[in-house]
Amino acid sequence: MLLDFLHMGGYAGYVWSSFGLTAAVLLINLAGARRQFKQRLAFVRRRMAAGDKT
Amino acid sequence: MPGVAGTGGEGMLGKDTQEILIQAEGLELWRGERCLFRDLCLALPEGAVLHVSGANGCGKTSLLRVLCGLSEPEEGEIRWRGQSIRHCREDFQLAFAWLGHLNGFKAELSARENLAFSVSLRRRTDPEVRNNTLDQVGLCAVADLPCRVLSAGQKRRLSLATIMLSAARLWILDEPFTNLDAKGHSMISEMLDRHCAEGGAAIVASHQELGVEQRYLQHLEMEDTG
Amino acid sequence: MWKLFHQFGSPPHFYRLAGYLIPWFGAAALILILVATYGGLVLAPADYQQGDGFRIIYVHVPSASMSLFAYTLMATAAGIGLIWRIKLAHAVAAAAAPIGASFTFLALATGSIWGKPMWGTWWAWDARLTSELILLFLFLGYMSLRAANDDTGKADRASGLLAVVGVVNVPIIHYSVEWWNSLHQGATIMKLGKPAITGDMLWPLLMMIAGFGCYFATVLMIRTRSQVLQRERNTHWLKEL
Amino acid sequence: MSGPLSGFGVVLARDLRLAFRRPGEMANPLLFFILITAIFPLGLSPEPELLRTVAPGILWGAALLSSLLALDLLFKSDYEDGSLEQLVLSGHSLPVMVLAKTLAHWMVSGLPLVLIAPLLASALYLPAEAWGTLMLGLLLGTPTLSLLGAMGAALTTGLGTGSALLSLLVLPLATPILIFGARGVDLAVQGMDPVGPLYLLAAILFLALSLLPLAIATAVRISLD
Repeated sequence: MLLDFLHMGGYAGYVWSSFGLTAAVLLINLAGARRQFKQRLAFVRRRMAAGDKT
Repeated sequence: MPGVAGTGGEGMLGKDTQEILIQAEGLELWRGERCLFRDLCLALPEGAVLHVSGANGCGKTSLLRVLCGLSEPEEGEIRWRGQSIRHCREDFQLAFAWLGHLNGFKAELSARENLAFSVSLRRRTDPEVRNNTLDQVGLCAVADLPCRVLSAGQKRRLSLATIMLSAARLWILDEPFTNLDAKGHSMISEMLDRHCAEGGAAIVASHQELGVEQRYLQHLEMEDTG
Repeated sequence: MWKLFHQFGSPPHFYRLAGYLIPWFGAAALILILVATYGGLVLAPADYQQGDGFRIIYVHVPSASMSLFAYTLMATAAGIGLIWRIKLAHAVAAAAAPIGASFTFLALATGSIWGKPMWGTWWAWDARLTSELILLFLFLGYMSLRAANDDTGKADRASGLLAVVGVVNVPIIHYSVEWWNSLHQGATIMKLGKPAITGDMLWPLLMMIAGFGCYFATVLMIRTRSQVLQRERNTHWLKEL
Repeated sequence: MSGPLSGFGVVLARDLRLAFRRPGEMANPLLFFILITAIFPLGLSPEPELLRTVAPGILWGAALLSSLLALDLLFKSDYEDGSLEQLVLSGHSLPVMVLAKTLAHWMVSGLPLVLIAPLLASALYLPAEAWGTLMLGLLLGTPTLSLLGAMGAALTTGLGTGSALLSLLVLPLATPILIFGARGVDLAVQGMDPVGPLYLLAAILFLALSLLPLAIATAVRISLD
């Protein structure tokens, strides 16, 4: 049963590549956003800790 | 932070009768991560010259660009004769003349054509008025040559001619003395004296002394926060 | 109303609110997308014409609609930022751009993958795909203009203006491409039309769109927070981070 | 000497005088237009039947690219010598003066394209009855291209990124003009009535004339900040 589910009526390659690509893009986007946020937060904290007069 | 300006010589007509031409409160401007100035206030009455001085990179030019509305300050309000410049942009711009680092002339056009164009943007003047102003600044001989062949000093004198003819109440000059010889220097001092005598005002950013009479002069020292 | 608008517009308030909402939206997005995927791949019957190949619709249509939604949101935020000079609005616009661009790329990629079995080629000048391609260029133009400006304030306003002008043009571009495409009549079979959608084919699609929407909100809030930190200068509330 | 249109004439006269002071620079868009149209037959084939079918696309594509070519200089020289600041601070309505500058630029770079189009159309075997539609379409389309390009130029003036970024910003927005223009000529070639696309081109032109000067003025203020 699992096999013909994976087979996707002959369109396996197209359907799974589409869903795989979608999952990849969504995850990359999420990870990139979180990493950028972490970096920016660290930078702000460092600047605050340095307490330079602004 | 640079404090309140407007200290210095008493105005000619006594403080209260003079109308405050340009007033600014709480001006704040940043360049990237650096704060150029904060809570800067100034009030300039008619018949006064505000000499803005300070080290290089302390924000003199930026302050002048903010005052004439070219740059947006982070915080703060600028009022021209009591009205915020955001609401009276047109009459504010017609009432002041701006001289920046760049002279604002097209290299292809001749001095005469350039002067005619810049003045015609502000008021209608007939040719001989323009000609004797060109004579006054010593450009009569080269008036018909394209500006690209003029020396830097001559170009600066051409922009001074535009300022003279602009009939603007407030002059905002950024380093007017650059490239000028001693004669040019004294010409500017006389111009400023005459301008104040007629009830005009000026904000001048410069490293050199303005050579203006003490009673007109006011100082604003910009601290270097670099 | 103005007080709420202003209060919500203040960066510290938004920063804390976003921090609170992000996990909730993230969880909602995850659940919706997983259930919709299950619904689309397993429960929905195969299309009589395109067989199981049509299931790509469950990723293509949501990302296409998200790409358009992202551009509109970006332009609206930029417009608010330009008119009322609210820095938070510019931060939202700056945050929405990369997400919108990736959704547009996704829509293009899944569209051409879907097109392969239908038309035999990876790319056919189908009206919707061409509009999506032009939308991608609008996003890339926005982001490269923003990157070319080093001062954040100028970058916000310059790219904001471009977005506002762009959003006025998007419908014009869309209809001109439709018109261009419909000229040579043979296009009807090639049209990437939605196959007839019935009940149990439809709900997974709607749920997937909702899931993508929640995902979009989550990543938008994360990116906006970092944009806010980049723009924020008065230090008092930054100290408690 | 206020009045909303007072700045218009002065700026237009100055810009035209400036353009005629350097005729060489003026010819660039025209030469570029001829060059591109000459390249395609070399790339394709001299066979009249093929050229006739692709002629509308080539002519309109070449017109689009050559009108963008000269645009990134529109504000650059004024930005670098400081006269842009003087214009912004002159007290006159900036959108009107910016419109004057764009009109001057169009008269120098867009109008010649319209005049020379029939010559190139004949080189591509385009039938004579389509020339009218081609010229009318270009007459309605090139001003919009100049306005869109002027906004792109104003946005990228201070950045020194040259015309690459300008084209990336403007071309996507210019696609409807290319589509309606080329399709109009195509319909004319097939003997059908091309009035539909021409009306649409005119509609886009009036939309651009009314909204874009405001956007260009804002863009100039932003890049001068």
